[in-house]
Amino acid sequence: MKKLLGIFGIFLFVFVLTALLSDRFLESYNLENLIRRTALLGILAVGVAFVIITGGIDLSIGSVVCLVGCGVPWLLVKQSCPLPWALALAVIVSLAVGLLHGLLIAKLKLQPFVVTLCGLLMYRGITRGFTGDQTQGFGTEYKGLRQLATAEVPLPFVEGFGIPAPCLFLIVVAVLASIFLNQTIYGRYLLAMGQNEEAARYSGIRTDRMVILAYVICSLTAGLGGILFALDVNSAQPGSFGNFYELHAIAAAVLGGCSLRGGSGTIMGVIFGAGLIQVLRNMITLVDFIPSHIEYAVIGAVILCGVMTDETVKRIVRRRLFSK
Amino acid sequence: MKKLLGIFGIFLFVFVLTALLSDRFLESYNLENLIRRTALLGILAVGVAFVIITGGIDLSIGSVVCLVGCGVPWLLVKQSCPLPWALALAVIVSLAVGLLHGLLIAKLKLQPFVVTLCGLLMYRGITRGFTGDQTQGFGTEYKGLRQLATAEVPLPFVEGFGIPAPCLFLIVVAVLASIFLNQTIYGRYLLAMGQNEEAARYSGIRTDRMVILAYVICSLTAGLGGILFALDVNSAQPGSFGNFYELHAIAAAVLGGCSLRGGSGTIMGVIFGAGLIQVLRNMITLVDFIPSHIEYAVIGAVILCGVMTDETVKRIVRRRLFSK
Amino acid sequence: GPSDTGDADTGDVDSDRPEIAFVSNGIADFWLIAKRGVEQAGEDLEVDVSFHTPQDTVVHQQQILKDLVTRGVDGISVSPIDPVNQAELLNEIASHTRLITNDSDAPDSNRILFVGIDNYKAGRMCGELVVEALPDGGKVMIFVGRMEQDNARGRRQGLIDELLGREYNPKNFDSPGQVLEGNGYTILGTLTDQFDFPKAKANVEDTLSRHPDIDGLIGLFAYNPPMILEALEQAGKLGAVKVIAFDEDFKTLEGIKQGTVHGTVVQDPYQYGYLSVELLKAIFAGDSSVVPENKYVEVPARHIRQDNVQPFWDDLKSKLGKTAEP
Amino acid sequence: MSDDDPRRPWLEVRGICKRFPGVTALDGVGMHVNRGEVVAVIGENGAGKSSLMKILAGVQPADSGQIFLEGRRCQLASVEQALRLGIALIHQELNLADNLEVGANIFLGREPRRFGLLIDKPRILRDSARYLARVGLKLPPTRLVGSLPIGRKQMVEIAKALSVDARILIMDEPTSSLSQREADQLFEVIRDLSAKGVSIVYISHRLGEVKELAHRVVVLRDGKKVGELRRDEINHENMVQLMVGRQVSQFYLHRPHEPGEVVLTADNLRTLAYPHRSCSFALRRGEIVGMFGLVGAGRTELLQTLFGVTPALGGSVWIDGRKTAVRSPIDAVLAGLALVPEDRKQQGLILDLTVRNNLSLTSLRRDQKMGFLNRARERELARDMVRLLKVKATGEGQVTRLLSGGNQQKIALGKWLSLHPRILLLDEPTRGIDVGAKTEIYSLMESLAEKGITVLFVSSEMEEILGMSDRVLVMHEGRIFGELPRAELSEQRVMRLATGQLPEAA
Ligand SMILES: Nc1ncnc2c1ncn2[C@@H]1O[C@H](COP(=O)(O)OP(=O)(O)OP(=O)(O)O)[C@@H](O)[C@H]1O
Ligand SMILES: Nc1ncnc2c1ncn2[C@@H]1O[C@H](COP(=O)(O)OP(=O)(O)OP(=O)(O)O)[C@@H](O)[C@H]1O
Ligand SMILES: [Mg+2]
Ligand SMILES: [Mg+2]
Repeated sequence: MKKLLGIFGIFLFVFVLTALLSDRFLESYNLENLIRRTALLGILAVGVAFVIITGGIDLSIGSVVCLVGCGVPWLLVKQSCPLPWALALAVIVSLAVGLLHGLLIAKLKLQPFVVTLCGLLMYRGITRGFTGDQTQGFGTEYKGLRQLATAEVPLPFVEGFGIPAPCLFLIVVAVLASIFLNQTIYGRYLLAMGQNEEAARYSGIRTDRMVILAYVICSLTAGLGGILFALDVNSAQPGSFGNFYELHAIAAAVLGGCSLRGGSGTIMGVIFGAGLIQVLRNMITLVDFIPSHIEYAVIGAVILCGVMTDETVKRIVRRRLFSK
Repeated sequence: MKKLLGIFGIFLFVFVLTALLSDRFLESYNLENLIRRTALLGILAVGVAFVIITGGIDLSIGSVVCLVGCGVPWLLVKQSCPLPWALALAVIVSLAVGLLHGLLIAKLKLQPFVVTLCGLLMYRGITRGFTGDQTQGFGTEYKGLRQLATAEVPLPFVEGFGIPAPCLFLIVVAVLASIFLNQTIYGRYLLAMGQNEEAARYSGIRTDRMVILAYVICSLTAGLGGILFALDVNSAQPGSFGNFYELHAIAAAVLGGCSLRGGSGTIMGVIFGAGLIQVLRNMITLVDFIPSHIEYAVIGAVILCGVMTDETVKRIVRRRLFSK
Repeated sequence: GPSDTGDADTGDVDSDRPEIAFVSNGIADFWLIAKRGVEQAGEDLEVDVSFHTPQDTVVHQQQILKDLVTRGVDGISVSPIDPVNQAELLNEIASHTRLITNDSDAPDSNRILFVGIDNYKAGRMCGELVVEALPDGGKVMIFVGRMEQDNARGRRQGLIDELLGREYNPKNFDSPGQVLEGNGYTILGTLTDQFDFPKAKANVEDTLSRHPDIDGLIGLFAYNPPMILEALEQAGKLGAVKVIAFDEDFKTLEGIKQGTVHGTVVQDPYQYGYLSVELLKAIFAGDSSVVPENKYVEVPARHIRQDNVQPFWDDLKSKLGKTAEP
Repeated sequence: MSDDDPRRPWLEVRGICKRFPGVTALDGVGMHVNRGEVVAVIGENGAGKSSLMKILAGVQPADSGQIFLEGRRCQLASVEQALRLGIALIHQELNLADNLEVGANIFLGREPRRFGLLIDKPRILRDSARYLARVGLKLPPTRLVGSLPIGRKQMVEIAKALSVDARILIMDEPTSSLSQREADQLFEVIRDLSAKGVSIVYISHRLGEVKELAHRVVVLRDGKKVGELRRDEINHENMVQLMVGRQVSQFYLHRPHEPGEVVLTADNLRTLAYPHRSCSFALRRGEIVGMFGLVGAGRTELLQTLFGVTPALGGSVWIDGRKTAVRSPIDAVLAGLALVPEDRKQQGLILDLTVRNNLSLTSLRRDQKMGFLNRARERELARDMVRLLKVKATGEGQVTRLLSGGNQQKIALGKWLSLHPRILLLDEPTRGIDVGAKTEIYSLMESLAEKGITVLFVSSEMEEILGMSDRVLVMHEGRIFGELPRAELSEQRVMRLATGQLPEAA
């Protein structure tokens, strides 16, 4: 809980600040957009949190988003593949990708950075290959399917505001992830081996299976994210779709309290991390006096100031506690 | 030395393969190009190797390349700043960036990933800000300066082949880095603290100074690389110049034997790592039957196969040694 | 120095066929149409063609161009990303092989000729569409992938100058951050997305949040109008805000048909590709009569509106063949 | 004892206090060290010994209190400063950089230099060889530290501390993973240093050593100094009395066990450490087997191979008469084995988890409810184990890293006890454990054996081997060099075998 305070504080600060600077920020249309974007990024971030907790890293997320996000419309529209088959294939491919990473990292002891960097290169290259560099989309069909990403579920007593569908996916993913991480023995194993893999192995934990599991989870959520992103924007260009998303997802996870050394992290924190990033991006466009092309400078500076303040506050609190 | 064998083997294999597949590969014009590109990437990679050896990571390299690479022509051409001032400013800015990262990481104990990710965002945003998103270049002036990146130094007995100037920079950087890492006490401190920070601290080493030093070195080489890249292509676009270079540089360093856990790495290996990446990219365009848009798939697959083979061979050798 | 490889044969099996390479300035569907043109010309004119798309900007484009020289191709048509500063590189390439430019010109280099249209001019044509759509003026926002690309800058500047009723002057430049007013129009700004589609859509959504009373949304890169349409549809504002487009994305054309997009300005990338090969083949054969006096082979841009969208689309589909599904 | 001025101690501390959240580690402790004196500091686990030493070596600051060096008040703000003042500390836990050579580690932070910054490598080689010889370690200084077993690392640490040429050398349990012979070598060095005027502060739970070495003994209990013993007062009873506050009688309560059927057989097992040697032995139900050997004899490697941590190069293992392939620890656990490893920091514990989570890590699988944690059971189990082993912690929720060394060892042991294994492999199980707790652990081993559990324990402590074993296996350079039944046990016999001499004809 204490770990959550930091990210929650920064999030709240940025949220309130934006609300003060722009009277449009709290309009339901904007909040819906914000929630949808947070949910999409959050799904990726929750997945990568598992990998980070084991002390690994997954750089291939953006390319998996691209592979699945371009692949599903390609299958449906260009290859006239039936919907269930296309979705099944997407799941199988994501699973296979995660399995490949996991096996290479756990069994062959390759460095996660190298394996997933090769993944980053390969899956994008493959996608560009089979799509022939052509933008993929669902066209005007598959309206029903696209509802998965674009629909808004009305709330019982609130007028004019609906929960964007991706948010429901995030809730499901997050609840499952939380239960898995905190309530099952496997979650405990993940946390343990993230801190000291050797000791975990000595305790009779099948550490390689846990590593594989983490990478599979990460690729599966990346695949899910890929489909939802594609359904949301209805257009995916193989050369650029999902570029840098791994960095955003990892950033969200790390902001949310996952240490890249492994062994720590909470799902709630990760979601706030994703929310923070999206509020910041939203702020740039909404607040007049920030020129939009320095967007990145503002985001970077706010995050940096945030973590600096967080750390400084923690230190002061710690010192107080001791001196008493 | 033994660590070098792996990357050297992969490099040699890819080099010979490309030479067999394309009769143009070994032409001196192509080799010159290849050496220049390797040198440019190599300079970045050697710098980041220092950070990786301390167990850290620097994601801001690409943005520092952008900041300095766009900043120097902007100062010279747009602001009519005298050359020595512009170069001095470039050095000061790189130094300040490294110092900022180092201080935040060593003193405030922030995670390197977070700090340099914010750097990645900020420096690019700042560059887009002061250039007004406009492409920067030296135009047709500064021919003399541009020789630093484009000149070829003729070899005494070889006709029609010259050593590209960036290669000389790389040689200087690499020799200095090698001496620093292997012969000086600071190099040893870096290695020690990368492996076991506590042990280094208990031995009376000021570990925070070493961390700061590593990040300063990394930013300085990134700045140097930025100037050389800009001089070489004579065109730097704030939004995209240097994108993903941090990944390429880190990949080169890791391929060259640096472990992201810290504590190990050789400069020669890192340079071969950079060479491998550039030969692969060169291969794609030179070899007819590889469609250029699947470039990344090929690079990723070759690197992955390379490290897999390397690891497997190592295992077999180890088993042989023992079973005898 | 570089060895003299430019005039050597390619060493391929078919060594009497010229080998011609086409280099784009990035990855986009626009270039796929050009690619079709290149391939068709290769077939029709018996030329070995290859098509290259640089992924990470000028550095990669330079790399590809030099590697093509190494390969010994007989002619290159390139769309330079930064024509001013790349002049020297282009001269180096031109000294080894036959070099023409397409899409955006590099007049200060030794390229033999330029195939395409001036992006500034095309931008002004886009401005004309905006004026048609919003005759009484109004507030508009511009969406584009990257501002630093030559074509983006030209298009945007042409658009702005047309809207504000300025003189024809491609050298103008207005900073992307500032709000421009004049002639009854307010240009609220220019939002970039670095080719990240979800970001492009988010830009539109945030604009709708920030300026609920906006009158026109202008998408300057091929994928921008479809993203505008997506955002409008989700916001339930389709048709309430005017959309003015650039390029010929199928969703844009569909929108024009249905009246949700006022119109678009199309170039003719297919012709860029086809003509590039045709001209380079002629130059390779020593026929210098194809090079016009002003070194400018114009492939005019056109306005597409509801009245002429169907024939244009049919023509495009027939050119693209089976890759042409939506 | 040579003393310039006996009235003025070299180092003196007064009223040192150190508080951590929830514990007062030191509460107004004062002590002094004279020139050339060997002062032993003893106390139960968690008494505050290491905390005090860390303050003296500049690793951590005291909350309050004064430090005097040669009568002058001084601050010890950093390790570097302490080193400059001539105070060196050998930590209780190993602190070496595995990626560097032995020589480089010995001189880490104090490299001899040429031209200001360049390392004088030849000199490091020369000098480190000298220090290695001094501690009796036959190793090339170019060997990578990471490839050494823990006992040898410990000796490298000692060589490193010697190379400081300190005036005050603090040793926090230097012999905890050394066997008698290496320890004797170390005592030789200590006496030599002491004669040259170097002061030694020596911490150990092996009271025999203390008796042999110390000129004076300082006893801590619960962060307070509870007494001092002069040279002539130092004996086992006095020390235990002061430490524990009561008599501890009957140290080894060994009762011979009736060994049952064979439960585990190793047949020509070959390990990575000694690929050309093989081991064969059998363990019976309900017996306690001691395994002795000198540092590097290959005992650890043998246990690790049995437990599936490292692959066997050849040979086979039979459990309950069935040939069993143990490829990873989980296979071993499922076959009823448990291993308490030698290196608790790396292999035994996950230091950043809480005491409770460490204790339950091995039994989560057993207690699961369809994959879900059984928190009630976990809590109950941790409470029992903490009580059983008398762990000194602020609670079961405390982070394990914050426990004292000995208490950590108890956790490393406890996490396996709760699993009720049938064959318990213990590698130096009482490393760093105080006398009181040792007795508890011994009686625990006894009661386990009575319940029919087989215990194989590796120890470098001769007393323990002699006192606890039904049978002793002695290893020498990767082989089981001999076996002694309880009736034939004697220090000389065991030592002969351990040094590779055949036993004298019966
Ligand atoms: N950093 C810390 N944070 C919290 N508590 C600590 C810390 N370091 C030590 N302690 C506590 O201080 C007390 C004294 O610990 P110390 O390590 O000095 O004991 P010790 O006498 O060396 O014991 P042992 O013989 O087991 O090594 C213990 O209760 C321990 O849990
Ligand atoms: N003379 C030697 N020099 C260096 N290494 C040695 C030597 N003899 C044995 N070793 C190494 O010692 C290791 C075996 O030690 P192991 O840890 O199994 O022994 P041990 O009896 O448990 O000793 P320790 O008490 O140090 O743990 C092997 O890695 C072996 O290579
Ligand atoms: Mg201690
Ligand atoms: Mg051992």
